[in-house]
Amino acid sequence: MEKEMYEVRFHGRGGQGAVTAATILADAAFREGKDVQAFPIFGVERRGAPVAAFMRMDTKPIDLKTQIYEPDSIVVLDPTLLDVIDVTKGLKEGGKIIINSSKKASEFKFGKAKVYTIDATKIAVKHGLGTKTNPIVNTAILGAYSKAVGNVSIEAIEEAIGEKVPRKKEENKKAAREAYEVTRGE
Amino acid sequence: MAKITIRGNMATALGAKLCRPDVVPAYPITPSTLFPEKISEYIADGEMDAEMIRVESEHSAMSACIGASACGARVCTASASQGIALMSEMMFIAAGMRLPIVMAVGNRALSAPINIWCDHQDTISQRDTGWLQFYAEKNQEGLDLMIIAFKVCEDKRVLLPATVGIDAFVLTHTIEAVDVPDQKLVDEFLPKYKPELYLDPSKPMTFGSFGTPEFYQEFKYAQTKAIEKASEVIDEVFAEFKEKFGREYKKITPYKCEDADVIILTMGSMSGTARAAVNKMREEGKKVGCCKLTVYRPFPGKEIVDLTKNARVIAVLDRDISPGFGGALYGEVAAQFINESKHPLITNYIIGLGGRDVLIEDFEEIYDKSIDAVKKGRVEKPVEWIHLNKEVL
Amino acid sequence: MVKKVIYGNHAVSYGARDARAEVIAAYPITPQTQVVELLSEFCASGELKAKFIKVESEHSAMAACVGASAAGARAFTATSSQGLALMHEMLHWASNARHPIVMANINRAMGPPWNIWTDQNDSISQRDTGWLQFYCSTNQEVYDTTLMTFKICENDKVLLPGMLVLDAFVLSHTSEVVDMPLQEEIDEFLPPYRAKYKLDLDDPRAFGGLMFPDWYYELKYKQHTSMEEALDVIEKVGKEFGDRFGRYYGLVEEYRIEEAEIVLIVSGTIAQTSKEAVDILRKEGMKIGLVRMRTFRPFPKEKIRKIASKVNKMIVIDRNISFGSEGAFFTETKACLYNEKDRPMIFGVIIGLGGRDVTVEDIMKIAKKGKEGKFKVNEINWWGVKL
Amino acid sequence: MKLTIPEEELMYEGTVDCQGCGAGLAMRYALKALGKKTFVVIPACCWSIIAGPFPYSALQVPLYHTAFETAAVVSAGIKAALDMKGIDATVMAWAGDGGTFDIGIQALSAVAERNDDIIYVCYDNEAYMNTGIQRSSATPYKAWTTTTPRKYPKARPKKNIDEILVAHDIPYVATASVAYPEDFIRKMKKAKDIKGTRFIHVLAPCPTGWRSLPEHTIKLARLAVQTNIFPLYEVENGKYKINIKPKNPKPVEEYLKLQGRFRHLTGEDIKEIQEATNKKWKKLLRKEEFF
Repeated sequence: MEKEMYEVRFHGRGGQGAVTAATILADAAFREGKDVQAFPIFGVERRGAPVAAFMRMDTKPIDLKTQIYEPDSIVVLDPTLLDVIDVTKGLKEGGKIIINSSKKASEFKFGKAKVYTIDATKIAVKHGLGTKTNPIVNTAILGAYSKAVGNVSIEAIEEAIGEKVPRKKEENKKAAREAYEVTRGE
Repeated sequence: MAKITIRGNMATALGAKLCRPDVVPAYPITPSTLFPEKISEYIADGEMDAEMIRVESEHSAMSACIGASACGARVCTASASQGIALMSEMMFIAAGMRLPIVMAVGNRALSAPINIWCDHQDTISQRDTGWLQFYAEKNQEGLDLMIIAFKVCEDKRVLLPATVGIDAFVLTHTIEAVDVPDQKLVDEFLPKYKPELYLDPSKPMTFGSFGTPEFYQEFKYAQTKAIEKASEVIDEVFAEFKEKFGREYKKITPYKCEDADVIILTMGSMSGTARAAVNKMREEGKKVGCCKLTVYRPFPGKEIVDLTKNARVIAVLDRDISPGFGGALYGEVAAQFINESKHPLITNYIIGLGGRDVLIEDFEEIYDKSIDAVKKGRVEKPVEWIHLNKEVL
Repeated sequence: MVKKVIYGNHAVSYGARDARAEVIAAYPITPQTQVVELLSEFCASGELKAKFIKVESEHSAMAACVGASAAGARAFTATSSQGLALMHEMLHWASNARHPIVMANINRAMGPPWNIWTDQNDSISQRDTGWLQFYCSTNQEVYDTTLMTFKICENDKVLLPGMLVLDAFVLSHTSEVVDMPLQEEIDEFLPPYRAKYKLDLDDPRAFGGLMFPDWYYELKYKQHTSMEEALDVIEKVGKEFGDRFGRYYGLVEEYRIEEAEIVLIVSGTIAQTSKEAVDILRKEGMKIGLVRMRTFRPFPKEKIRKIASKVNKMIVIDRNISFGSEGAFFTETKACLYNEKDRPMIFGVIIGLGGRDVTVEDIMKIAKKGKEGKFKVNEINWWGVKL
Repeated sequence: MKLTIPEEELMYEGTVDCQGCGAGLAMRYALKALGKKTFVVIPACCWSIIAGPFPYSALQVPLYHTAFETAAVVSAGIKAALDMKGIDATVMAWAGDGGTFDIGIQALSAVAERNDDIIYVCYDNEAYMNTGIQRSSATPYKAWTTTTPRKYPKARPKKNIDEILVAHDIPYVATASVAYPEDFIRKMKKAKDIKGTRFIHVLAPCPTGWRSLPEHTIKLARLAVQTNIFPLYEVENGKYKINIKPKNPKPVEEYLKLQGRFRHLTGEDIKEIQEATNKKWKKLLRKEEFF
């Protein structure tokens, strides 16, 4: 069976907007005609604690209601998580990892996974998203996702931001676009 | 009609809003909290004209629903788990008073210990209270069933309350694409609630007074007849809904059951995964199908028999347990079949309690066990537990 | 040994006294009120050394019992109808948390309309909460069952709460002779409760904290299997009780089922009425017997299967109804027989809701109609509805 | 510098409370005061999470988690059992404002009326924070929550729970603040030595729900006292004593402006809140004078 379903896992800390990122990505994919699901890790969220969120999309209607165990790609909103948890757990062979980091992609090594980095914190601060100590990086990193994975267009992500982000819609769109432009793989 | 991506809680809140309720008493509880939040927002934004009562407990939430409904208002609320359990007493009263209240439920496990994740124990434990019970597989169904529930409940032949269950987190907190019906169409489908009997100073009446043994049984007889009648009304409303909105609902929806040796019976969100599992197993040549139960009360026993009687095994999945007996659904399915001419084997699997994920491989295991029963010609263990973690036992 | 003529309610109070309940928390409700009144007197007079918490609601009654039991005390309460329904949340709690609390429930119809007379809808509606349920049919049995329930529930293999159930007025307010053993004999039968797990300063633990899906499923499994193990414990305790005190109790009571072709399944005081009907019908030559369901949770599946394998017809008489389904005993009797090869035809009858009297004549008519196979199959057969 | 609070810690480090959580701090102080011979009962509230999921416990004393509305009466049940067993220990119910002001008030009132021998501590963060910031009857006038949107913020003042408890004629009622640990600990110790129902109401700022900075938690708790919004006082056998009387009370605006939940307030609103605060404070002064 040709696999058309595509699954993404987001890692962040409570308050950073990982759940919203999954929501925006789902909404963007939906705008491009896909059936979608997005959900948080079914746990109790606390500010600053590691959280995860998930997105599933398919060209066919999605029946599946299980959690996601083997994602096709992984998005890491907070680089400090890399020391705390195994973010690559279950990642499919040849999967992609998008990390919010000022480092070059080549500085990370996760088996056969292809790594992309984006300094989403810098971009978020530049566009006035969140505070310096607590930047909201979720829209910037989605721009990077669009470039790295390529199955959801940056235009759709911009539209979805317009729908799902309550405040600073334009700044968020700009952050996503900027990240999209500068994202590089290893 | 607009298609948007929203969480399950938002879907039931939107569904409620489209029904134009007059009064919404509610109390926050995980995972249903988004419901009162959204209703508050709709009212604040002028999108909804309703009285919201921010009560101090679920017992009071249901009591306020009862008061408002008795005055002829259209009423809804939302709750889950401990909240449902706390309002249990008042659920008997809502049903006995014949009040068409609709409650959205984020189906969640019961304490102790605290567990906020999905199972159906909270509403299943209210199966004897006289409420209609609907279970949604996806967010779209959550929204649609709110509208359908009001229409069924307010029907003069029924006049009973209903729960619309959406699974905790698996639906309540999951974003899915949902078609939101036009308000105009909903208004046509569900006109204003106009009860014949309600508390009215110009026609003073007493509700719920003493019913001595001379009369009481007849009250309960009438209540039983009404919920039995609801079975027919649900079919009518489903048909009308399809005509108006294009989406089809059935009390029980079969999938690839015609030639199936094994039919898996499910409720709630796992029904989707069941279909995915059936597809996978069908490709492997296994003759398996599944049936999704959307209505649990009134119990659609005859429909279940009709759709499943030609299978060799019916595997009944319960996301609940009546300790010391088995799954509630299983008991009622087996009971329904006993005096029928066809006798498939019936097995019971307790699954997914307290948010244990229900996986495709679980359905494969259930299929294997069921086929095993066919080979042996009998069911050795009617109540089985799937994937027990032996290490923690 | 003391013999007294007492109300069914007072049989509960004496039972709780003689079981040496340590903490009692209860709230008055018709028709249970006499239970708490007499217990208050026992506590006040020092006949019973217990803490009696006079709570403000049934919800709090069960919550206080939960606290007391968690701290290792033998806890007791009694209620009825709406009171039981108000406890619902805490009933789940008590069972899931494995507290062997004992409660007497006086079977009273659920409102609305308000009705203080007997039917089983209150207790049947708690069948999914994980409580053992014993249905009594005489005041003697009420007293005896109070003692036995503590012993069963506190058994290490069980550790679950238990409910003994008696009919409103028909037992609760009816005087009958009750034989009460000496306290020393009872103490030997029922030694003090030593909780295996409890809140303990020397071994501080947290109880009931958030449990992730990784464990919760197994917890429910253990709750269910403990309930199943209780079947054996109930029989053993019933036998021990009989050996000591001369009155034997099992999971069910069989009455004249030898060579019976038709069997009535009944519970509560309807059983006493039905026994008379069976006697008369036997005289008339009908091969009829009776099975009284003493235990509803855990459901005595094997017992029922064994009995069913020998008869042609069963009539399940329910003084309760699950709206949108059937009588609870009917559904579950059918379900437990389903996968059996030899099973009788089964009919279900609903009778006596809200205290409507059930007579010997009613039962005889039901038996005859059932024998002729004139009841509807898989549908509710209402008895005595006036339309 | 000399430590002015007990050194002993009965709460483990690494709990999962949010950054700047006032409730976490409150428990730490409370247990320092009560010591090891304490049983803790926690109903549904943030602390049912903070105390740790199975199989963990954040506390070094026996802990029972219970249903939302039952903290008071489960504590009474435990105390009754301990009495029967001859165990002398303190039983402390530890509930949030939702579990105290709203859903738990019936059982709490009953416990107080019977004068059951327990300490009941309400850590008050002024909304249902565990479910994500819904209004409770402890939510202040005009505050935003998710069920009182900015367009229609809370229209009624905070319920005066302390006076409700005082009306029960229980031996001890006190308010406390995490910004005044010595005062809080002193009150907890005093409560420990009293028999009967003791009620302590501690203000516990919640950065998540108040939309404030985590580093402002203590500052806000202190400002609440210094502005007379949350006066520190105790009522022992009906006798009032105000513990802190700010010489020059700060304007309420200083307290309000640090919190996003009051962001929408107009000058008129603030004036109204100031007046209400002054009035309430005067009433309290009179009570101290007369009772």
